[in-house]
Amino acid sequence: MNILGEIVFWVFVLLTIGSSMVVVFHSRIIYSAFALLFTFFGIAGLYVFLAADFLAASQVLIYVGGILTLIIFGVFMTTKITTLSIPQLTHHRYIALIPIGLVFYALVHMIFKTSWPVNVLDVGPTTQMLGQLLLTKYLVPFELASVLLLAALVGAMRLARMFREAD
Amino acid sequence: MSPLTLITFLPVVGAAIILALPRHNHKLIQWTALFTALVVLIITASLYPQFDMQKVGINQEATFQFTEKHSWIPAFNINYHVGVDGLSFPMILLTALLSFLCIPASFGIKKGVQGYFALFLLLETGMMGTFIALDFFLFYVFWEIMLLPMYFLIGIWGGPRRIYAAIKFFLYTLIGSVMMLVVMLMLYFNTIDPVTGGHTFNMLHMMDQANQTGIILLHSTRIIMFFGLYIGFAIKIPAFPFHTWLPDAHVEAPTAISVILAGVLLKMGTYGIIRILYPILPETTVSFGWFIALIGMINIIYGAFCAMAQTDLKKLVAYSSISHMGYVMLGMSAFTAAGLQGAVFQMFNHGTITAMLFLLVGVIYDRAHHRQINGFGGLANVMPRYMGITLLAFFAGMGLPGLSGFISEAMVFIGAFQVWKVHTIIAIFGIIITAGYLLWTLQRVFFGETNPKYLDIKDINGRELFTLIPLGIIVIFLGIWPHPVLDLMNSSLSHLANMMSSVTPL
Amino acid sequence: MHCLDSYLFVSAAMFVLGLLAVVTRKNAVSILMGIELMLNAGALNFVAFSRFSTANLDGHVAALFILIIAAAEAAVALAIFLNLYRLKATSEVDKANLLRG
Amino acid sequence: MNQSPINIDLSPMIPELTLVGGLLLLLIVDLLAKRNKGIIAAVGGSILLFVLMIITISAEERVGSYLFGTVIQDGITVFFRLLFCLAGIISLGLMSYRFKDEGEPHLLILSCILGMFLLAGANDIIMLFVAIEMVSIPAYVLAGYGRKDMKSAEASLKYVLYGAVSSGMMLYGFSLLYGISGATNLPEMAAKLGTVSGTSLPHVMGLVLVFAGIGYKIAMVPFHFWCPDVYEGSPTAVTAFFSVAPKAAGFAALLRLMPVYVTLEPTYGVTAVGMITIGSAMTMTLGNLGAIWQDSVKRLLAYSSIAHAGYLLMGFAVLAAYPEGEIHDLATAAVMFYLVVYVFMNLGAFLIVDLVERNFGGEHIKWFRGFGKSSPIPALALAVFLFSLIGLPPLAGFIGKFYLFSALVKGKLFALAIIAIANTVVSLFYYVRLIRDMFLYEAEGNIADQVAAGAKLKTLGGILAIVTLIPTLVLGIFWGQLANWIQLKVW
Amino acid sequence: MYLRQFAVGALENSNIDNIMFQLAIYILLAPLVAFTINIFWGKRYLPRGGDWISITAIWSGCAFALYMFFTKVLGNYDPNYFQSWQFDWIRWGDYQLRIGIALDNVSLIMLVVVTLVSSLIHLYSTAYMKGDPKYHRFFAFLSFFSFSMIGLVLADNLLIIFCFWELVGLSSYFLIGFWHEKDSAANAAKKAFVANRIGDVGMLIGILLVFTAMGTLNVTEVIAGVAAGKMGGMALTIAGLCLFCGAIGKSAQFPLHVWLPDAMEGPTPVSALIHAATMVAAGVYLVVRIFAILTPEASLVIAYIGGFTALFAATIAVAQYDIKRVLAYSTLSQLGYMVMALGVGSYTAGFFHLVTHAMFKACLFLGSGSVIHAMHGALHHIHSHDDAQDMRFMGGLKKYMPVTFITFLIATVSLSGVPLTSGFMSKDAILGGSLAYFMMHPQHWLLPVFGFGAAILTAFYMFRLVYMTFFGEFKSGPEAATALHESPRAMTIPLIVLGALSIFVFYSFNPFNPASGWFSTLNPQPDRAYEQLQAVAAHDTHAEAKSHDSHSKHEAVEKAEHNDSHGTVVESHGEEHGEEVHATDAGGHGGGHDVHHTAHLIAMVISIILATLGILIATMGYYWHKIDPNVWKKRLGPVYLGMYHKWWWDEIYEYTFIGGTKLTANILAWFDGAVIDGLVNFVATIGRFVSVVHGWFDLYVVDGLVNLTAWIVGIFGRFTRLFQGGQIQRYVLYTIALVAVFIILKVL
Repeated sequence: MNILGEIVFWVFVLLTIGSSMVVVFHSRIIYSAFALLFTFFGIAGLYVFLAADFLAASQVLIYVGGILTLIIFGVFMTTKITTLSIPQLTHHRYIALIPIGLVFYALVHMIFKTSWPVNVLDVGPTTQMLGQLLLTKYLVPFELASVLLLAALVGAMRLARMFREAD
Repeated sequence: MSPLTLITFLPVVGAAIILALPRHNHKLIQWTALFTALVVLIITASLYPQFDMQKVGINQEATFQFTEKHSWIPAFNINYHVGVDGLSFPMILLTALLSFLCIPASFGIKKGVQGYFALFLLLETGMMGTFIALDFFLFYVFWEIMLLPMYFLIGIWGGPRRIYAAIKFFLYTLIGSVMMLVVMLMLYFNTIDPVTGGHTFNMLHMMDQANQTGIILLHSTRIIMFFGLYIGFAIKIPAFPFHTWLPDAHVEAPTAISVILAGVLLKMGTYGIIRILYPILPETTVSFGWFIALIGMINIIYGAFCAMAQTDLKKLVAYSSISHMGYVMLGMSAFTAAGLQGAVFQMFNHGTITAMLFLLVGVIYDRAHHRQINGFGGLANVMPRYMGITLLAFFAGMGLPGLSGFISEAMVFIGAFQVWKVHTIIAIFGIIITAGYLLWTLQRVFFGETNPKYLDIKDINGRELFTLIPLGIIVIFLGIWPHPVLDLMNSSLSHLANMMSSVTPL
Repeated sequence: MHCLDSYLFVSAAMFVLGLLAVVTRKNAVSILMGIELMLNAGALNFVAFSRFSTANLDGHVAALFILIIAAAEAAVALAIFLNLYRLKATSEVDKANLLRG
Repeated sequence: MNQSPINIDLSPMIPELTLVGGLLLLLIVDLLAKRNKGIIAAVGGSILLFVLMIITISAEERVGSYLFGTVIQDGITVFFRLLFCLAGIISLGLMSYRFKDEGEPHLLILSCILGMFLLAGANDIIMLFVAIEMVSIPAYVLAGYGRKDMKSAEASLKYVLYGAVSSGMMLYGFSLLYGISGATNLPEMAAKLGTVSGTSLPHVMGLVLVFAGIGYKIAMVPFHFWCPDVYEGSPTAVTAFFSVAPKAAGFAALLRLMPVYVTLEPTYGVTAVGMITIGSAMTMTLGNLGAIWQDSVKRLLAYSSIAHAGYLLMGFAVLAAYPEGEIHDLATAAVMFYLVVYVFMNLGAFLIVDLVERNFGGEHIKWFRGFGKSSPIPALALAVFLFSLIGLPPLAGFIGKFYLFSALVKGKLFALAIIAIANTVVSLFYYVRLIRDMFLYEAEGNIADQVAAGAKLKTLGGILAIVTLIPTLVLGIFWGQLANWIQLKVW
Repeated sequence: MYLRQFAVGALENSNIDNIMFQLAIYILLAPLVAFTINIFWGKRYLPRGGDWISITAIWSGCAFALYMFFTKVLGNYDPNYFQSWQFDWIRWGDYQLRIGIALDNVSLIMLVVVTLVSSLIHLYSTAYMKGDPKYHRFFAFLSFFSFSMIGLVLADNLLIIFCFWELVGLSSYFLIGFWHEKDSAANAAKKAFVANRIGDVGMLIGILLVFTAMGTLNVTEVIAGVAAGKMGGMALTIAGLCLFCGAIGKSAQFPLHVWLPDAMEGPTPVSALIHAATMVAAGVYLVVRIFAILTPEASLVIAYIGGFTALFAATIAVAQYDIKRVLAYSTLSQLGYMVMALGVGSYTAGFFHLVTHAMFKACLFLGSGSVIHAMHGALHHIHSHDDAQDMRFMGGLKKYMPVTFITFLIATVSLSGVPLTSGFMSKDAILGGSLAYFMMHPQHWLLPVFGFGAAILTAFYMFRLVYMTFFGEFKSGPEAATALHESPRAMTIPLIVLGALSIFVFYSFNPFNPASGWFSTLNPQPDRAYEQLQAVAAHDTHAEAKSHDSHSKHEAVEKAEHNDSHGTVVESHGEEHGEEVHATDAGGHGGGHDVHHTAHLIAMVISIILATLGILIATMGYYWHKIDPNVWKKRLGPVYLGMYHKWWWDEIYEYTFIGGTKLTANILAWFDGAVIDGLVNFVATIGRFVSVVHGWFDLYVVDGLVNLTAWIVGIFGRFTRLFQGGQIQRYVLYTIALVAVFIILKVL
């Protein structure tokens, strides 16, 4: 890889981690939500570096276009909107740092101590292959996912209707 | 169908009929229960002439009598396998008799009559089944079946602290049975059925060392199994220090239930030890004979002392049961024919004697509505017949010659003394304490000036006499002529004694 | 040279940050964001392994399913939050502590 | 790329496809129906599940793995599918009391069952993951179905948050396993991991994290925290369903995962046996201890279900210790047998609790005082179920425990057996307390009149009670047939 | 049908055809039948409360006993007469415990004594107990006692002896507590039974020892077994002493003597029958039975206990005022004599004294009963609540009750050991025996001192009693005296018969040599089994040591010398063979016969002197009033107090054994409740303390889970719930923390 690519890669890494940290630590929920946007973008970028073109596109489409929108709607619907600076409180932040820090330590230890198997995938367009996999090997989960979405839809609707009836 | 199956399941049928009867027709329910128990008693008694006293039983499948064997759960090689030998036959006689006598003794119960008698008959099934089962699994199932009716009978129809007592009873006995369960499984998985080659729950196969394999042949495992089974049974006996449920349960239980509890249920513990522990783990048992003797000795002395300090008449009788069960343990710890036979005979005798004692306590409680020993006094002149029977029961409990308790105690001492001299000598001192507390009680209840409160108290009535007199006759008769019961068990227990004496201790 | 380790590190960091959000944030939606981070961490792992270690596309498929499921989960979760907000007039999770003991 | 014609055999998926079809049909019927939507859905769902049972049995002999190894069909699959159908039918019966006019909850239960069906046959981590989510997501919604009920809303909130975190952890674990094995197919993965000598860090951590996901599903300590809260908050009928079906599905998944788990070598001192043994011991202990002071009977039963998960895990400990052979099969059969028994006795218990709640308006233990006197038949039934849960002969629960203990003793896991015994004793305290309150106590104070009015099992309730009671009683005495049948499934 | 099977099986080997056994069984069972009839139907359905049934039973029994006695004992004059009939009673394994009836001279004589005294007392009771509300019950119990006592006499087996032993104890319990409305009577009954039980424990242990060693309990077989060497040395000594423990209890020897004086709470006929003539003699009878197996060491202990009791009880008798208590202590003392006699080896003398004592002591008690009967009437007449048994209210009764007085006096003279009485002969034999023992073993000088000391005291207190009762002025006032009268004939006839039987002529025609009478001829000293065994062992070296020439007669001096030399021979030999010293020492059976004759003469002289002296002192003090007893009381000070308070034994026992037992019982009961039950209450106490603060403990734990387990479990249960605080994020945190800890600890 060339130097530029390297720099861009690290930028994406920093973007991902940094925006994640904003998501977690920022005291205004809207900021968190928008920081999540950058995280998703960062990950999409990393997918590109991993030669996962289809996934990168899906990531942007679904996460940024769907889930994040949902989340931002969620933020607005579950808070009284006065300004954009909706504060969000945190609790047992320091006590939580201990076990979570331990988990992080364990993961990092694992990542760098393990000699991972090396079996590099050829770089190339993945969309067709993915399509094939989804319609053969993963046909059942694929179909199931649609039922799942349907069920989630029915359930969410139901809950939302309850919300309406309650008025 | 074996008559044993009949006597075991007939009470369940009776219970079902009772549940189908109209709820408020108490008379009908009572008489149905009585009739059921009577039929069971008659069938059991009719087995007596057919019982072949020469047949050995214990570990020889062919010489069990009235056997019946069906495959029950083939997957685990579990059979419905029942039969009696000289060890269990006296016990089923006792069970049938006491169950029958307890029903008229329960006619005074006014609350939930239907449930009471149904549960009572269910209890009878459990007791019968436990004594006749030859398959360990079947034994265990019946053993547990006894638990539930007992819990409710104490918990619903008991005295003021009945709930506490019921739960205590339940917890203790269940802990014991769970211990038994594990040992049972260990045995199961390490016993080979000589015919089919699979694992087996057949007790008689477990008794043959040739069928045992694997870890249960290790001494350490056998010791663990010994104590597992021992604790399981000791809680039921109840042996020191697992005995504290007994006084509570007795004090709270209604009269008839106390009778069954002391008369039959306590015997299950010692019966289980002799039936299961002895033949299956003979050498381990022989090695721990001193331990059983020691516990027996402690039971005798400790129970007697505790009885002496009681002010509640029923508690006193309860502790005296603990003391008397000590004789059984002492007797069987010697592994001699005299000791074993004395122990089993003592089981039978204690069943009848203690039944009388509890019935008598019930009689006085029904009249005075309390059981404080010091709250009576001078009843001799107002209740002479009651006193007469009480004297009989008390002296039987004291082991007075001419009454059945003496013969069994003497046999226990003779048997045990040959092996455990010190234990026996200390235990013999228990008879002084026994005499002490029983006479002291007699004095406080019956002698002295009549307590003015009880000047017009009624003497014992016909229904109560009906329950007591048969027991009294048995106590006297067996005291003079013990053969009818002793001969039943002679060949079986001699065989067991020979078995036990032929093994080499660890 | 970026390699497997760096991706894994990013994913680990996201996973842990997600956990932190779940544990420390009071607002339900913030917690949901944390969960999304965790799920993305898993997906990133799958894709990275697919690229460097396993040489098959099953990891990509997994990531795709994670996407779908995350969406479904988010939808249901938000409906639930709304329900709670309706009843309790708050979206703070720690206010929901009726059930305990 | 390989462009050869793709030949997909969907025949093993017939039950699932039927279920999906039925589900859609019911959805449409639900949209069209005006009244009694719930009853229609429940009846329809029950018929559907009944048909599924027939289909499942008839497709029994089609053993093998299908669809590129993502789906497996064997005796165990068949067994679990039948079990889910059974639990589903009983639960739908219970649900129809509460949700007379709503069709969705019934449909959500059916979609849960769809997930379980796939879970029972899942042989691939992706399949497994999707199936688990398929079970979970409708469940989140179901938990929140208490109308205007704060507790219900809270339950669903807790359920969804805890569930999402758990699945996140499981996912991360799966990714690690995928990374080191390169396979998503479980047998393939197990084979790959088995060939590597020693155990690498990601292997251990992956499996530990996967345990989080499965453990959450079966409410195993320390992933059980959601369980009491969710069970208490959810509508009782839903709780009844939760306490058996998803749990059984979790065990089915764990059964499938066992080959992967046994590849753990004690390089890091962690083995499958150790992990499951500790988990089992902790689960039953904490479950039983937690149940002791509960005044909410639903909560009590929730803890009791945690404890029962612990008992079931004992079987898995034996499975882990003996990856194959006679003892393995015995343990599998024991777990399956226990699950059958558990379904009946637990659903039965919830049936009566639901009855009390519907009649008196609460399931606090105070409503049970004097219940034995005012309504002897339901109380007696509950007592039977509770005694069976304790494991007293001659009830089915005893046989279930007996089976598990046999497996343990045979597998020589005596320490676990002893812990289990101690736990059985502890469990007495709270079960017997409930029985005691029903039969030995009188109703208190101002609610005495209400309790004295009693509660009657109506037609449906009676049928459900008989359906649950008879197996509880009969399986305690004649269980040979079932045991044989299960053993046939295991072979 | 099946019972018959047992019966046939058990009885098939018996020779029941023999008329002797048929009679014996009749004698045994007739009172039992009478008891059964009377206890169930006596009060309601039978005239006179059924007393005639009991009387018929015992009188016919007495007649048969006399018939048997005269045909066998006097008719055939066979010192070795022995017959037995057995059946098996208990079986275990292959062993059969056979019990049955053994008839020999000893049992026949005892049978006569028992039935005769019993018959007379039945008769006496018809008058004495007249009007008592429980009249029928009294006769029922008397019959029951007769049955038990006859059974004891006839039994051939230690176990069956033990059975009847307990049964006589039981009837004694009933009869002492006959007037159980009185607390003192109820207490006395209980005390008697428990004290007997203590002795019985020893006896039971002895039985077990014997059985374990020999596998039989049949007395004959046991003796044969000992002779065959199946048991010996220390074990035999211990077994003998253990069996003797039974006798200590039953015959009220020190230290279990305390029950007998209290037993006087029973009706006087009972005291006469049970606590003077028969039952208390059962202990002696037991020792007679097992005499052959007693080792020298055991015998020595027995002798000391008997001797000590004899003297010790006599000292107490001196200071009592209750007429029956004086007699009770006198009984103790006389029983001590008998036991001492057996201990020193004077078998015949001991048994002889048993028989004679039965007669004159029964007479004394019945006489005192007659007095009390009269006094009771007199005091009742003046509405006095004074004690009718206290001698200080009596006096001068001979005038009012001449028959009673004369018979009483004869019996007193006999008891005091004045020549021409039966008591003189038997007591003299005992004293002779003890003196002989002393002469052979000078280190045991205490034994004759006990004997002679008791003799002088006996004469003293008996005459004190007679003087205080029958002589002087009536001390309850003339008005009461008008109500005094002689007792009815039913009471006086027994007195006359028993009084007559206190004369020497019924036992031996030579009043100074009982050995020439039928009694001694029929009851020769049995060979000591133990000694036989030793003798066989010592046969080679010491042929002369086992000389059994029991009828050799030599000059006194020669005998003494011979004995001396013999003694030295034995001692010198003893240095070589330690055990054999004891063998030949044993009660001087071997060479000691010569000594006996010397001792006999010396003892006779001394005892006559002592008796005279005792009588003289009593006369001085209580008839001539030359000596003021009150002065002597002061002069004796603490000694008198000791005598008066029975040397405080009751108090000592009350505070040690009885108190100790009750204390132990209470401690153990507390222990049971507090420690064993629960290992709990300790924790529970703390828990209750906590509950004061929290209030939940009572709510939950006392609510039904009072148990340590429950408590601990409960605590853990609470602990568990701490983690279920309702905060979902905390749950997640706990989960993560646990997973992290697991990973860090186990994986990294």
